Formats: sequence, C-alpha cells, structure tokens
Amino acid sequence: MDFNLSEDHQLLSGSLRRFLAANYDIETRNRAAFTAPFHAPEVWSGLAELGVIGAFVSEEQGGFGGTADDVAVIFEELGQGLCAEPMLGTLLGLRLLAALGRSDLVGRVISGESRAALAAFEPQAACDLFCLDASARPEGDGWRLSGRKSAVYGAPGADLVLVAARITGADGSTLGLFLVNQPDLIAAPMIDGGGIADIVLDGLWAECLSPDCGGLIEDALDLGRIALCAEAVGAMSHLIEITIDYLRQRKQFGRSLASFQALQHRIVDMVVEREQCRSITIAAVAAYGTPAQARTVSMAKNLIGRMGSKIAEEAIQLHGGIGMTWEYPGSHYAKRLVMIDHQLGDRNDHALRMIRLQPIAEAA
Amino acid sequence: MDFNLSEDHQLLSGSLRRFLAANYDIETRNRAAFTAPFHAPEVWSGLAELGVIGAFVSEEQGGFGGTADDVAVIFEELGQGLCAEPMLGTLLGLRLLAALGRSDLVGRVISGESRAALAAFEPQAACDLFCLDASARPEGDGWRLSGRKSAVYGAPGADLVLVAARITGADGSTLGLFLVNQPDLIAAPMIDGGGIADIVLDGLWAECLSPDCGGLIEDALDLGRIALCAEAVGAMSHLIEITIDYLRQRKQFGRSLASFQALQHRIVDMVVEREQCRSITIAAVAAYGTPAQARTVSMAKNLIGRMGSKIAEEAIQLHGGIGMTWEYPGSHYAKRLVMIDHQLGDRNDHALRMIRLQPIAEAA
Amino acid sequence: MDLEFTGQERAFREEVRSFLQTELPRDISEKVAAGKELGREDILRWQAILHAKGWVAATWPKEYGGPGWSAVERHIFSEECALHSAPRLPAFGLNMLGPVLIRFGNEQQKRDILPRILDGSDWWCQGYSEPGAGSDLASLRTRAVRDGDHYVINGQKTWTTLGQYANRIFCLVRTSTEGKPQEGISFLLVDLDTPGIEMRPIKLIDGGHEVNEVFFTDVRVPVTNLVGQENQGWTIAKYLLTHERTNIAGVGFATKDLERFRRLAREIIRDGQRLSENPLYAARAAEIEAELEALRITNLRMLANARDGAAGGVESSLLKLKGTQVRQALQDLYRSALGAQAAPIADELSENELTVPVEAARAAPVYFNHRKLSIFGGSNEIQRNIVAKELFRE
Amino acid sequence: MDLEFTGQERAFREEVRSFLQTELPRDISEKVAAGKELGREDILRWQAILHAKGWVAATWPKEYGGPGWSAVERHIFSEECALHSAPRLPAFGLNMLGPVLIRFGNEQQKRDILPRILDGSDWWCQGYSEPGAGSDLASLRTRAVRDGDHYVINGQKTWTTLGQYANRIFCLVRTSTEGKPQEGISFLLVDLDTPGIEMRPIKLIDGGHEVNEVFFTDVRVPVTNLVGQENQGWTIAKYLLTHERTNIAGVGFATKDLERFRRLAREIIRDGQRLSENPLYAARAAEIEAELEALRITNLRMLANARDGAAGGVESSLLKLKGTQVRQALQDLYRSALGAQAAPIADELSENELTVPVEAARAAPVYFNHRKLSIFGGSNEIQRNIVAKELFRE
Repeated sequence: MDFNLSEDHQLLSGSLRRFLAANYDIETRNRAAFTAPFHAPEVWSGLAELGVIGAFVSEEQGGFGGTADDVAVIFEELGQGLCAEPMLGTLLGLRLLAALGRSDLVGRVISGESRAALAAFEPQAACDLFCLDASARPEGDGWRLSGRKSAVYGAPGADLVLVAARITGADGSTLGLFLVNQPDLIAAPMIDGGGIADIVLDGLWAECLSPDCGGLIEDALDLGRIALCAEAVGAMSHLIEITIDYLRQRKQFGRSLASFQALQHRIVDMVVEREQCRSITIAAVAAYGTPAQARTVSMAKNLIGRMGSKIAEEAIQLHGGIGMTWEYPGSHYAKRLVMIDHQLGDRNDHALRMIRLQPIAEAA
Repeated sequence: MDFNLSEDHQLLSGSLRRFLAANYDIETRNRAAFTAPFHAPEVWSGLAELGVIGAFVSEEQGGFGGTADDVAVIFEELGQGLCAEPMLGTLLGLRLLAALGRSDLVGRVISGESRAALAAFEPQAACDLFCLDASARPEGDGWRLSGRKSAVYGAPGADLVLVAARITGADGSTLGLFLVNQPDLIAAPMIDGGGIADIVLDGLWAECLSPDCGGLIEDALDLGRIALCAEAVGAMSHLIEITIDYLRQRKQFGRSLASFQALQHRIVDMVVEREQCRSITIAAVAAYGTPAQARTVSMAKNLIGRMGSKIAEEAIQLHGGIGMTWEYPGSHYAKRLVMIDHQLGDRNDHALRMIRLQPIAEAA
Repeated sequence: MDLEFTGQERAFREEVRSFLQTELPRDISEKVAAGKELGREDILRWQAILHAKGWVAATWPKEYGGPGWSAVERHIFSEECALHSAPRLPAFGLNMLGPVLIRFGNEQQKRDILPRILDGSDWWCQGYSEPGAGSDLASLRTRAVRDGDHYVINGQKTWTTLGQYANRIFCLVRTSTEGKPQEGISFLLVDLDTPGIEMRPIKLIDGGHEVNEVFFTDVRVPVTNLVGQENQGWTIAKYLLTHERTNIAGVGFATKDLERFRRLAREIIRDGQRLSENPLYAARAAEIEAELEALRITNLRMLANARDGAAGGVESSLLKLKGTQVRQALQDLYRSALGAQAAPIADELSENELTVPVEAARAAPVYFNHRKLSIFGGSNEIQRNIVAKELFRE
Repeated sequence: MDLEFTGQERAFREEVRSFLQTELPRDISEKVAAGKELGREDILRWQAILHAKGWVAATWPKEYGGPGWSAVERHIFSEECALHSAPRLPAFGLNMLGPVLIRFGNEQQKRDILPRILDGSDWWCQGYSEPGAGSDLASLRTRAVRDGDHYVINGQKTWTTLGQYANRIFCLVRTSTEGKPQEGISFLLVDLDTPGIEMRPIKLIDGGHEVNEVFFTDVRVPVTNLVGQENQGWTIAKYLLTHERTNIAGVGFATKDLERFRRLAREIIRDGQRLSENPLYAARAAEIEAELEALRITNLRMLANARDGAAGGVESSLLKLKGTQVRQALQDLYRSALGAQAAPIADELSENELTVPVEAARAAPVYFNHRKLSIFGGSNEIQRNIVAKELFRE
C-alpha cells in the first residue's frame, strides 16, 4: 500500500507544474481558451516536448507511460493549472489509435504534430454507447458515415477525428470506429474554455479503424472520465487554497473573514469533500482494467460531479462579488468544476450506470 | 387572502393547547404512549369533550367542522403538544364512516365512546391503493376478507376497524370498504409512541360499507397526510423553540452556545424550512377537494418528510448528548418528526406520486 | 384561512396580463426568456410603454406619478411581468432613489428629478459598494470634502450595475470621520459627466458586462445635490436597502424557470429516455417544485403581513434566503438537463447549428450569472446573521 | 500508487477471517447484526475468546500482552470484526486506560491493572464528561481534595458508557483551581464499590440503557490510585483522547450496513416494485456507496500516513466527520427502506409476527442511537473547529 507519487511521477508533475507556471498564466490561458482554435499551439508543443502526451500510451505502443495512474497524475496538474488545452480529446483519440495498432499516427500525435479527437456521443446519447445512432455503411474502399456527433472535445484544429458508428449486419449491429480527416465542424469555445464541436456526418467518407470495438471505446471513455476526475481534484485543490487565502486577507466588520466560524466550517466541509474526491479518483485508477472498472469509474464521476459543483458554488459564495468576476482566476476554476459534470456523463447518468451494473460481489 | 386563524379556530386551538398543557405532560405522555393500549383513555375522553373529534366531520354528517383547515388547526396543536393519542386512525376511520353515511357510528366516535381505525395499506403497499392485495368475497349476509393489513394506526383499542379490500368481478375489480369489530391484532407501540397493528385477515367475517369507494379512501388518506403535515409543523415549531432556549442557556468554552455563528446559521436554516413546511401545509389544505389535491398533498408530504428529518437531526446535534436522552422531551419530538415520514407514504413515495400525476396545467 | 385573491385583485391580474400580452414587444421578451443581455434601448422602449400606461413606478404614491397600488397589486404586477418574461426595469431610479427622494428629498429635488426617472430621461446607477466594503457599508471610504458650495469627492465605488447606460449616480460618501462609522455618511447625487469620473467595466464570470467600477478624482458636486442632512446618509441608506428588497423571493421568475425546465425535459432525449421520464431528473424537479409551491405561499403570507403592517426585516431575509436557493436550484437543474450541450458558448453558433432550443442555449452562463443572487443585496450570510440576531435577541 | 496490501497483510486478513468464522459465537454476531443490546456476559464471552488467542488488546505492545500489530494489521482486524458482526469490546480499559498506563502509569499500576483488563477481571468505565462540560473538558468541576493518604472526591460525571457493567472507573478530577483551567486536573483510578458512589442509568432516545451518570459524595480514594503526577492529568487526558480515535472512520461498519441495505432492498416490495429497482432508493444507495468507497480509500491513505509517521489530528478529524456522515446516511437509508414497517417497537413482536427480516426490525432505534456518532468523542462541530484552526493557522 503506497499512496505517494513514484519518483517518475514526481518529476513529471513537477515539470508540468513549472511549465504551466512559466508559460500559462491566466491571461494567456483565457486568450487562448476562448479564441479559435481555442488553444495555444505553442503551449501544446511545449506539453508534447515535456512528454505529457506520450505518457498516455505504453512503451510497446510507442509512448512512455500508459497507465491510468500516469493519466491521473498529469490531469491533476492540468487541473491545478486550469489548462484548457485539448488534452481530453487527445487522450481519447490517442488511446484508441494505440489500441488499434496505428503506430504511424500514434507517433505523430505524441510529437504534437497531429492532434486527435473522439466523436463518440450524440445529441441524444450522453453516456451510454448502446444508444448511439450514427451509422456506417461500406462504399468502395471506404465507408460512408451518417448521423450527428456532438461534444467532440478538442475537435477544432484536430486533424485526426475518430468517429464511433454502428455497422448493421444480418446478425445485429456492432460499434465500429472510423477515421476522418478534418471534417466540417460546428465549432465553438466552451463556457469554461477550450474547443468543442458537433459534426454532421452527412455521408462523410471515412476509413475504418475497426468494425467492432465498443469495448475499447468504453475503456477509452472510462479513462477519459478518470482524467476528468483527476483534473477536478487539481482544480478543487487550487480553488480551495485561494479561497482560504482570500478569507484570511479580507476584512469585514473589522474582522478577518477567516475568523467567522460559519465560514470556517464551510471551508472544512469543502476540504473533507476534496479529500474524498481525491480518494475516489485513486479508487477509479486502481480499478481501471479490472472487472470493477466501469462501476468504480461511475462512482468517481458521480461523486466528483456532485462535489465539484458544491465546491465551486461555495467558493464563489465565500468570495462574494469578487468570485463572480472574470478577472479573478477563481471564477474560471469554479466554471471548470461545474462544467466537468457535463462531460462524458453527469452525476445522474453515472448513478444510473452504477445501478445498471451490479456490484461484482453480487454478480458473482 | 387571509392567513390568520379564524376566531373559532383560535378558540379551538387555544383550548386544545391549554387542555394538553394541563393534562398531558411529557411523563404522562410517555407512560401512555408506550404501554398498551398505547394511549390515555381519560385524555381521549377529554379531547372528545373538547370537540376535537367532532371537528373532523361536517355538521350535516353529525360533527361541527369537517374542513381540511379544521383538521390542520387541530393537528398542529397535537404536534406542538406531542400528542400520541390515536387521532390519525380516528380521523381516517371517521371520515369514511361519515362519507358512507353511517351516522350511527359517527356519533359514537365523536363522543369518544367508540374508536375507529383504517386498515388500508399492506406490507407491500406503502402509498398506492392500486397495489393493495387484500381481497373480499361475499358469503351469506356478509363478506370474508383475506390478506394482511399493516400499519393500522390506532388499531389497539379501536372497536371499529375499517378494512379496504379488493372485490373482483367479471369486469375487473373495485376497492371496497369493510367493517370488522375488534379483530385479532398484532399490536405494538410505535418507536415514537402510540399504537400500531397488523391484521391477518385470514377469512375474517366483515360487513360491507361500500363495494366501491377507492376515491373516498384516497381522499381520507390525503386528509390524513395533511394532518400529519400539520402535526409536523407543530412539532417542528416546539422543537426549534426549545433548541434555541437550550443554546441560550448552555455555555461552552466560557461562551453561550447561542453566540457561535456556525450554530446560529444552522438554526436560521431550520427556521426557514419550518416556515416553508407551514406554507406547503397551507397549500395542501387549500388544494384539498380541488383537482390539485393529490399532487399538492404529495408535495407537502415530500417536503415535510425531508425537512422533518433534517430539523430533527439538527436539533439533536445542536443539543449534543442531552438531545439523545429519553428524559429530555426534545428527543421525543425529534423521533416523531423522523417517523412521520414513515406514515402514509414517505418522501420518495410522494415524489414518485407527483411524477405520476401531471401538473393540472399540463394535463389540461 | 383564505388563499384567494379578492375579485378586484383577480380583475387587476387580468388587466395586467392582457396589457403584457398586447404591449410587451415580442423581441424583448424572447431575449429575456433566453437569458440574453438587453441593450439600453430595449429597456427604455419597455419603460416608455409602461410609462404611457402609468405603471412604471410600482412603489410610488399616486401624487408623484406612481400607480398607487397596494402591496398585493404590486405583487401581482411583478409576478405577471416575470411570467411574461418582461424585462426588469433597473431598480436604481425607480425603486431606490425615487422612494428616497419622496421621503428625504427637498421639494426642488422631487420636482426636478422624479419626472425624469419616470420618463427615462435619467438613468440612475448606484454608488454604494466599495472594494473594501461589500455588505459592510459602514466602513466605506469614499470621501466628500466641503469646499464652498461644492463637495469634492475622491474615492472608488464598485458593483455599479448597468452604470454603462447611466447618466447619473447616487452615492454614499464619507463626510466626517468623527463618531461611529455610520455617523459620518452622506447621500449625494452626481452627474456622471462631471469631470474626474471614470467608469470601467467589470466583466463577470459569464462573460457579460453588467457591473462597473466608478473612480472619483476631485469630482466637484454642488452642495444642493445633498439629499437630507449632511452626515445623516446612514438613515437614508438603510431606508433604501429595505426598498431594494421588493419582490425579493422571485417566485414569478422561479415559476417561469420551472415551466421552462418541464418544457425542455419533454423535448430532450438522453440515452434512450425522455428526460421528463428520467426518475432522477423528474424527482429533483418534483422536490424543487414542492419548495417553490411552499415559497409561493410563504411569499403570500408575508405579503398579507405587510398589508397588515406586520412584516419585518426578518421576513424579507427569510424570503431572500429561500428564494435564492430555489432559483439557484432551478438554474442548476436546467443547466444539468442539457448535458454536454450546455458547454458551447451559444453566441458563437447559429440557431440551426444548435441541438437545443434557443431559449436553452445560454443555460450555463445564466446559471453562473445567477450565483449573484445569494451574494448581492446583502449576501445570504448577512441574511442569516440578521435572522439569528432576531431569534437570539435577549 | 499501490492500493494492494502486502502478501503478509493479506495472509493476516485470511487468518483473522477464518478465526472469526470459527470462533465468533453465532448467537452473539446475530445480536450485533440486528442491533440488539448485548449483555455483559456476551461481551465477556467474546473477550475471553480473543484473549485466549492473544488478540484482545490490538493497540498494546507485545510486552504487555498485546499482539504487536502494525497500524495496517490493526486496521485489518477491526475491519474484519465489523464485517463479521463481532461485538466491539468496550474501549475504556483496552483502548484508553491500557495505553495511558503503559505510557504514564508506574510499574505497580501496570503490573496490577493491565492483566485484569486483558482477561476481563476488571471492566473499566470513564469519568471524563460532566453535565456542564461536554466537549469542553477543561471546565470540569468534580473536585478531589487531598486528605492524608487519600483523595476525597465530590462531584458528578456523566455519559459513562456501560457503567452498569463496570467495577472500576478512571476519572478526571480537579485537584487545583490555580492557573489555567487545564492545569489543575488529575487522573484518578476509582473502585466503583467505594462508599459514596452512586450510578444512575440514563435512558437514551432509543429506549436503551447504554450510558450513566455517576455521583461522587465524599469518595475516598488512595493516593496510590493517581496516574502520573498531580495536576498533570490534562496531558494524560489528551493522550487518551487520541487513542479513543482508533478505527474512527468505521468503514467496516458502513460496508456491513450497505450490504445489509442491499439485501433488504432485494427483499422488500413496495407499491409493486422491488425496492432495489426503485430509482430513488437505488440512486441514493449508489451515491452513498460512492462516498463509502472514497472513505475506504481516505482511510487507507491516512493509515499509510500513520505508518509513515505523518498522520495528525486533522486527518482523524476528517475521518470522523465523513465517517459519521456516511454511517448516519446509511442508517437513514436503511430505516427509510422499511417504510411503515419501521414504526413498531420490534421487541414487542415475535419473529413470525414481523413482516420484515429480523435483522431489520430494530432499524429505527438503531438509527436514532447512531445520532450519537456525530456527538460523542468530540462532536462534529469540535472536529470542524480543529480542522479550521489548522487550515487558517498563520
């Protein structure tokens, strides 16, 4: 039993923290995060050089990491630094390219030369791959896709877009994965920064990466959920820290706000929940790749969805007006924490997923 | 628009309050509430003399009241005084006897000579009459009942037990109501005082009061729910009051507990919810007998189920150890507030009932 | 017990309703419903329509151009306005300065200023809060020093709502540092085009420009712009704050928000299930609905008390607390309902690129914007302090 | 990062598990599972079994008869005990007085008292709290006045858990009123059969007799019963309180409670639906499960810190706070699951009169009893104060 970061992870997280501190202040961040292509290419290159992207896949697959732990360590730092770079989409796309043996593309993504994204969910499918509607049919050498994909994170500027679509045969249907190059996007910045897009497939021509890989896609999504949880833990930690600082400095009615017991107790409750969120993320990391994966990941996403909002709302409230301003970094942390619950299934979607999936012990 | 008690209601509630203060201290209450027949016959007679029971039915039906408002005024006082007398069962039974024109029995119940109770729900039917399983079949002059009834409030000592049971004919089934005299009971005191019983019907002989009165039974139950809500409001008010008193008196670390801001804010939140509970009870009273009845009553029962527990738990916590003792009356108020959620459907049952019943505006 | 409005009150509601249905411009109400920012012209257009009807200043007595409504009529009017997505007129002239002048102003001030508030000639904003004094007004530091017939103001105000549209500002300023901090405060009226005033926008969490900072550097204001007596501004300030609290529960807004949620939930399909049938969303909506229905009655109870002259500060604090909780819960529910579709900044998408109804597209920024409800006008913590003080009074 | 226990630790868990499966008397574990009160004999019977195995005093070093376990082994042992519904042995002798004597007692005291704690000859109870001093120990007022070779005690103690089974009590008493309140406190051992002691039961909210008041009237205690130095009891008291906090998160109990809920939910049918399929109950259970899983890891993290010598008071406060919240939430859920069947006092019904499983019949009283979790051992408010002090330390 050991909850300390390994030496490698300490090095990685330390260098990532220093890199963001030096190259990614809040003004740089906000400028990049809200203006097309909704990220900062020079920061992206820097992250790639640091090895951050390579850490998402194993050595056999051309990277230098690849465990859920690697992913969590990185995303926690990204959360601390409120990084709005398209790391989630890249993680999802890269994992699938690697799992499907496309080492040619894996190398390009790791080096920062290419960017990948995953178009999995749809306007009416938020968390459950069985509810996907987009379909693929073969045509000549390739495939034609139809349907509409939404919430494709990091799609703006990505040259490799992976699309999940259903292939219907005589015996039923499978979930295939397809590669399209720079499709037309309905792109926008997100409320909390970074790019998102819908894609109207509309007969789009595509290359088939796999005709049947629903399990792999779910694994990639579960890893993405773990990444989001770790990012939230980092963001919570920073937000609580600056809230405590604010309460110490701010005086009202002649006293430091930090001396008001009612506020103190609320901060304590936030800290308790932050520790719980860190713990459930650790649990999800540990369960990744085991039979408990899906259920534990859903626990984590549920708890973090609930507590992320709670901590964000409390932090704004404890700051008062300042917490409502764009200029104050805390407001952006709060937005990120609330909006994380909207990605890859929210608290309710994951509570329902937990209910669908029996506990391992009982299923056995 | 007028939220003041009418003069009659002021008189009624004042005399009820004085009666309970004079005749029903906490020791008397606890002695009666936990020892068979789980009530105090002399207090019961006194309440009957005061006209409390008669206030549950209209003048045409032999009483001198009968509105939901009458019922709420009385039950709020019963809640303030933590009265564990079998008033709920009597209300339910009496309303049905009156609605079905059994003025002979109505008079006896109002005078306190007889006591009525309603056996509606069953071990597997908590809130939904459609899920009742008990059945009746005609035999000779009367009927034979089978099935098992549970949560028959006030049954111990009641001579008139009304039993809801399904009659199945060629065209489907109806819900009938039957009268049995002093059936065998599986009787016990309730955790929060007062008597409850199960009845194993087992071919019990019964008189049919109506072969088809599901709607009337639901109306009586909804009025019972309103009564419980009003009782809860009374109990909350008293409990909050004594909690405030306690915080004023009690010193810790050399300061009055009342001076601790974190505790103050929690009391304020309790007071806010108490006001909300009072309001939703008023709403349910106003909706009684209108198309909005069922949905508004469920709103009230849901909100009061949630807030009753919350206020009870907070009151115990704010008292510390004292709030955990049998000797301190507050603990019994807290128990009552928690256990009210277990009667006639809990917060979840009523949330689901709200969902089933569309809002009037949308149904139209 | 009687929850019914009188026949006269019901007739009044009908009148308001049909007025709103015919007179409220559709383009304006659609912006309000979708949570979009309104321009100065939108607001003035609606003010002019209300003014023509004599309904612009709900709280003013008839003699000053108000409609002479009872508390219940005011309630009905603001509820119907919310239900019809009418814009809220800025409260600073109509609900704050107006009542203050009627109570504390001299005849000249009433004659000059009140009509210009009614017809929209003046747009007033507030100079109450300061960077170092949020809910703690007594600690304000903006100084006004008497110099002949003028005061000279130096200092900074903040959270000045819609200051960018305003031409005038009323300010609390410190005119004395002697005695208790409350005692040296005065209430001054200032033209925003006076030299030495600079207004800077504050961008809010949702990206909107709703509030401002105002900097005063040697700003000279005629002493005739003083309202009431010098150093007696505290009394005026407190009077004004009670008037700020009209329609504090926001029941109409919440009712509208719940309706909007139900409409959306019937439209959205999520993982094979209509959201209105998703038990977790439906149960949450049901529970908030119960709280809202209770709040509606709580509001009426307090309204009846106010009519009977018995409503106090504690009651408005209770309404503020629960009102903001319910409205924020509804904003949270609505934003959540959109799932991943809540994330894009809708202003960057055209209507046919959206996968959600237009009225829902700004759900997330509106949610974030509404966090202000529990902060401004006396934060919810301040409200709890107020109620606690009353509950634990010796 | 590694959540796995070592091979040795896993082997230890197996050993504990098989010991419990074979040695824990079935009648006792059934009482524990159903939340029934255990008698003195039940507890002593189990203590004797553990003593025979050498496992009775988990926290004691080997030289004094403890098993010499690591923090992780202690954790595994208490988790398995909870999962097997083993009774908790009273902590007063084993987890409080024992460690105190080992640290502060003289050789005579260690030799005389420790073995009698182990074998159950002595049943100790605590004389810490007083009616006027709950979480605020420094304000205690029970006096002990030196008179020759004796102290003479007068005063009152309260919340003395299972005092009715005890023959001895350790007390904090005031031996001086000079200096700071903390400075005049001493730690005394007292035989309960000493003249002048009266123990009165306190009936609790659930009707049970678990705690007592103890009255001291001119009770003469030999000075040799003083532990440590006179007036230095505060140091001992604080040391003891940290030991009170072993297994503070109660993860094993909560895990057991969640299992029990799932079992019940699969059995109960409510209005045509199995409770395990009722979305509101199922979702609540899922959310609590997520919190419990997080708590399990939080507990392990703090255990690892403790092993590495880094765990502090703040961490145990965090565990206390969340641990009690999770356990109380589970008690609430379980009680609610029973619906109307939670109401009858089950002791008055025979097994075949019940419509719920025997293990569920006492759900409501157990729920009420468990409100104590957030009150005793330093209320949750005190825990929040402790954490806040650390967070806001200059």
